[in-house]
Amino acid sequence: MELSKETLLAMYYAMLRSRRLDERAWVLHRQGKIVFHISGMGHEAAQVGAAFALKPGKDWLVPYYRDLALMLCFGLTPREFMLSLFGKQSEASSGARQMPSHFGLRRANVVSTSAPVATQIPHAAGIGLGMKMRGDDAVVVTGIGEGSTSQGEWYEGLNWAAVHKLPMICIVQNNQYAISVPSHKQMAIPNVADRAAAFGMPGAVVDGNDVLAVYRVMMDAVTRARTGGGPTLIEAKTYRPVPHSSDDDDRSYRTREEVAEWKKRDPILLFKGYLESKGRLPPALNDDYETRVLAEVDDAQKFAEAAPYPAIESAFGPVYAAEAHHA
Amino acid sequence: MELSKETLLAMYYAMLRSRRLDERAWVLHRQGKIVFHISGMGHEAAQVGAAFALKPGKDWLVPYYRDLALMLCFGLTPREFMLSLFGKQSEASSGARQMPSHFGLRRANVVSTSAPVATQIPHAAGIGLGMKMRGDDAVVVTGIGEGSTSQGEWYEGLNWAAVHKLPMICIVQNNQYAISVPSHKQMAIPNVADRAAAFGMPGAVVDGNDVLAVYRVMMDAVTRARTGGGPTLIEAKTYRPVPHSSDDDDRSYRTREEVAEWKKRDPILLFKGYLESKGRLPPALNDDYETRVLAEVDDAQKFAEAAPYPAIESAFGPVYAAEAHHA
Amino acid sequence: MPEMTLIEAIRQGMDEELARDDCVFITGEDVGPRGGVFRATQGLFEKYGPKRIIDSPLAELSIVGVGIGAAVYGMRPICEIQFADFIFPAFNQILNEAARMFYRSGGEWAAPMVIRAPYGGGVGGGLYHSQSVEAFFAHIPGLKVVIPSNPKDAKGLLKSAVRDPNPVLFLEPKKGYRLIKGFVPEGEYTVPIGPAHVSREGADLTVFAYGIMHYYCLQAAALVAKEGISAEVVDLRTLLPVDKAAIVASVRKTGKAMIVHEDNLTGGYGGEVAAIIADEAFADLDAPVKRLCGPDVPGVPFSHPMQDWFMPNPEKIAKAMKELAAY
Amino acid sequence: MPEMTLIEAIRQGMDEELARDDCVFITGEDVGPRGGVFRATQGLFEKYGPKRIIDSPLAELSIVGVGIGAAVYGMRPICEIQFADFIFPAFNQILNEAARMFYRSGGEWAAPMVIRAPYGGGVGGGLYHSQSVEAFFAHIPGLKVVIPSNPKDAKGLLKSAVRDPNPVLFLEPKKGYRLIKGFVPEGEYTVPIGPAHVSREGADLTVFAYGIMHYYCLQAAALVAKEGISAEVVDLRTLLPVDKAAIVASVRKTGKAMIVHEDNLTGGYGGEVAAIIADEAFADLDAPVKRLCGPDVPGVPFSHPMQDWFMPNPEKIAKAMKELAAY
Ligand SMILES: Cc1ncc(C[n+]2csc(CCOP(=O)(O)OP(=O)(O)O)c2C)c(N)n1
Ligand SMILES: Cc1ncc(C[n+]2csc(CCOP(=O)(O)OP(=O)(O)O)c2C)c(N)n1
Ligand SMILES: [Mg+2]
Ligand SMILES: [Mg+2]
Repeated sequence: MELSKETLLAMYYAMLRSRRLDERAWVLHRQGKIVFHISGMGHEAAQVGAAFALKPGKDWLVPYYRDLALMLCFGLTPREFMLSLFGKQSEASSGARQMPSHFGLRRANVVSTSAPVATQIPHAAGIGLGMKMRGDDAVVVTGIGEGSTSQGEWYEGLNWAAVHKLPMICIVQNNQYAISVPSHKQMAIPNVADRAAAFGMPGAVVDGNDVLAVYRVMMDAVTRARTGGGPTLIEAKTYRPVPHSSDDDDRSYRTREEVAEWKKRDPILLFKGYLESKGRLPPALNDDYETRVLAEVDDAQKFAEAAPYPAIESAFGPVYAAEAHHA
Repeated sequence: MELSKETLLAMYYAMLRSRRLDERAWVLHRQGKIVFHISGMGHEAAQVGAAFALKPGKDWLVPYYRDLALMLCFGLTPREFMLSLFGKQSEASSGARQMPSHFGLRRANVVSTSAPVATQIPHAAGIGLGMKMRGDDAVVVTGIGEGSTSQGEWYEGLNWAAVHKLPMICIVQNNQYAISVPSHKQMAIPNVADRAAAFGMPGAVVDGNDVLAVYRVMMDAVTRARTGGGPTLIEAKTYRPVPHSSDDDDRSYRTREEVAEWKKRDPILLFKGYLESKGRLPPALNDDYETRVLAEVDDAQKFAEAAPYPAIESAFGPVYAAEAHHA
Repeated sequence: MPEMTLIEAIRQGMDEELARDDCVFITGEDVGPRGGVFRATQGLFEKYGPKRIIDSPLAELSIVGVGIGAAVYGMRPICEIQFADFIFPAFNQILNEAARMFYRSGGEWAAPMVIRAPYGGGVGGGLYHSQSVEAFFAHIPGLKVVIPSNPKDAKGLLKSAVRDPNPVLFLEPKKGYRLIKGFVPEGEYTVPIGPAHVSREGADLTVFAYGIMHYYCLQAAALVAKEGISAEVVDLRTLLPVDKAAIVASVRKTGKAMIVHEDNLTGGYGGEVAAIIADEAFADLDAPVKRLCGPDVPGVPFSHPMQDWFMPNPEKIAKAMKELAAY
Repeated sequence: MPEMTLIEAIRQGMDEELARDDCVFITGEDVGPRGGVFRATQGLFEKYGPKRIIDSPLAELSIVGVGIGAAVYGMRPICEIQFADFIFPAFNQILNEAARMFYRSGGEWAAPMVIRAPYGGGVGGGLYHSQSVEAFFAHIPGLKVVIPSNPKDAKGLLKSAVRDPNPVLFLEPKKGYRLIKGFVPEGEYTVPIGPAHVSREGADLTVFAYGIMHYYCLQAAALVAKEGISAEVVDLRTLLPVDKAAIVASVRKTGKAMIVHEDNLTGGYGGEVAAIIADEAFADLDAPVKRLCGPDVPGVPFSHPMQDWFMPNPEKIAKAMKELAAY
């Protein structure tokens, strides 16, 4: 389980790429160029650590709206993400019918997601059930926030996974808040992962700002899932350094000091420090990465800005799939 | 916590009364006199043990359909129960609008219940919230089957109780089946009470066929609830010696041997044996009880048979409560 | 052509689809060894085994939600909801997830699945075992809603539903399960989802209905025929998408229209049919558009005199037909 | 009479009811320190404290279910659903529990509570932050459904809703929150639940609407007035119970009717209004009954050209008015 230098740097690059793209979205919103952004900032380690334990193309993903870094690892391109921010034609997840970050990517086994939180959890269980029926040794992973684990949907979905020992992994990204609501108003326990016992599946708490720690916990879970050992509940403890979305103002519910404190533990900062300390990331390489990422992000923005809006007709439908769709 | 002889005998009588009334309902169904019965048989110890730890008139109950013995302890009369079996006028829980065993009794703080399982759990939490807001040192108790704990409603209701430390007790009557579905198809854990950890509340498994054991566990929970210690999840392990309801045939899903084995552990038999062994229940007293119960049940049946059906007009409504209703 | 009951035809339809396509599986409460509480799946567990006939946990939202996941993965689930009254925990999954999957993903994903549920009153089921739920679902673009009125259609429509690449809600008039008998073609056939069916030609007025009310309407039409009234009866069969052309064509011919359903009047499906007529067949209308529906009370009462008051029946329908004909 | 926005009027209504009756409390997601994501509860947490302004777990079914329990206990909850799109997890509780509590208990129990939810499109919210949900609820006897179109009504109707002994669904046109301004009487007043309101008298045709569509209809009526068309505008305000008399009276007068809503056409509330007219005002009808509604696609698309296509607006309404007037 020693990771190669290449892999470590690929992880770092994946985190950086997600971050810079995300930051650009905030800028675009401030500039009034886009109407909405919901961010994955701060969650990059949790997501990239998870992604690197998976086999995109084989494994399935049922993401949630913060999973930008995970999506990029699964093959979403920055151009595609930008199209969704601008609501432009041919947007990959929905044809610009959905708001940004309502992810989905058929070619990568990423199922279309909606806004009502936790609805995706039973879907993940159903995919796992299908895998088991077909003897497919793939794994299905689903992401969710800690607040959304208060929903009955989450409970029921995990219960199915446990009863049928499905190859499913639920990654709870516990960033301590559900919009303004702190987690102690959601639950009377310190760790969501403690709920694993209620289902009869293993649960693990991991530092969600430590990409390697997440990777290790995920590898255990993936191995278990792929070899018939059933589901795992992983809780990655992290923090959202920005407001809930571009519509939010977080000053009413948390102090600036708290935010500043957590920013010191920024997952990219931490991983950069680690790589530097191991001599794996000389300043020149980092600059190189930043340049590459910037070019990607600039290109994506330009592409999306230049892209046309969808034709009105594309709103008409089809509403129903045609007979041959899933033949 | 030593129970007086009177109390012990009152418990026994409560169990016997529920049982004989219940048995009569089965007879009436076989005779074609009533269209439906769902039974509390086998659950009498769990319910009577719980009831004796409560203060009817002060405490609140949100029951489920098997809670006949609990209802009788809360003041439902055999006549009232019989009216519901026959769907006769002035039936106490619903005016004969609901099927039998959809309990409710305003005068006794027993909230009206419906058929969709687990919907009552958030209601119980809401009642507990009201008690806390008002500074009422009452307790709210709710009953449910183990299968129904698979519902998100159950999870969400208990979560509220835990987060707000509500004076609520949930008694799961685990009779091992949800109609035909054995509990290992509901959950991948042996005890529902183990789920208490997911909420951050105490959980207790108790032999549901041992009325005194249930009473003791309940007393702890009631004391905790009444003194601000918050909710408790109690799981009473028991068995349903009869089919799910008069519409069911249990031969397709369990062996006659299994049923016979459990009947040896019938809660009334067990408690009778205990009382006899302690010299508390001489045969004459038992005969006396049987005679009294029989008279009550006969009277109730006669009363209900003679009662008129509701006037058609009583179906019309009112559909909406009038302004003054809850003034 | 063997004669069989409605439920036998449904069972046969499922059996044939299970045999035809091993992606098809069934899940729901008690569908396994018990064969369903109405026996719709009787014998299928023995024939297809526990991997394809799956007793679910007692949790409707996840029965549907897991079904959706399996469907997007490539399976063809048939999800049984034990009573239509209990479908509402799954309402969010049906409306926000299954029905919107195709459109929201720009046609990339779809959720081909059948949700079967017995519905309707007149069975002594009271408020919670008698509900008609079609109107809630006939307002969900992306979903198809089908209600058969006879064994031939039931089997043929069910087979179409299983093969349909969209989610189909298949509502079964449970009072008709054993009451309604009819001849079913031997060998493979399907009945298309979409077209309504003129089941009795007439000249004086048209009555639109579905399910068991259609069965009653035919009886009522026979009753009024003796008095010289020629009623056309249209079996809507598919409620969504609605067969506007068939509705309009019949009213163009007869000039008078009446809709019958047992569901509550206000906001019921009859409103949509009446609205279509009042718009598109206005010039041909010779009389007010009439609706004979369940009254606006919150459910079918249990006690039989009240139940009889609630339910439309051939006599009530015939009376309304006569009044309309006399306009 | 101070001028204020729709949302200010709603906030003021809640504030006054909280001050008037200490049984009134508010719960929902982010209603506390954050003051609600739309700021409807801004300042109330500071004023009434955490016991009466309760941040709920992220779980709508229990927000409503707990509200029901509190209501039967004697409290007067106001439950906020953050977006109407997210009300469906609570559908079972609203339909099967709150709305049926009074009737099913033979009038013994009731669930007096208000469920507030912002609804509607035109706000760049895509499929899941734009939904109109009224039709699903206007088919539930026992529930009241209210939609205000202006600040005065909003405050007065909300106060009536809080005092109503029944469950009231209070749907707020969120696009109008800050757009719609108006004068609100000083001091205590209420607006009764039930009666529709003729907001503009006219002679040539009647247009029925509610919420922001009513606001648009008034604008459209002003537009067509310039072309000599006299449109009567009726603000339905209470959708359930429906004010049949007002609907019929207006159509008797004008002879032509049109219903406008942004909710999908098929199965929408307009069908009920049209059906009432086609039955009870048939003899006075001079033209087909028209509906101008959201198209039958599974949601309002995000990208703005498609959103504009979806939404009715004053120009589209004026055009339809002219066509109807010319019939
Ligand atoms: C069913 C439902 N209710 C409410 C919302 C509105 N909402 C969107 S995100 C959110 C908070 C989610 O918090 P959490 O699950 O902790 O995830 P995070 O955003 O913190 O990653 C809420 C309340 C929603 N999308 N769905
Ligand atoms: C939401 C819902 N789904 C299905 C049913 C049908 N049903 C009634 S009782 C029951 C089994 C309940 O099992 P359990 O919770 O173990 O209670 P028990 O009857 O064994 O006491 C089922 C499936 C229902 N009443 N409500
Ligand atoms: Mg969070
Ligand atoms: Mg059970």
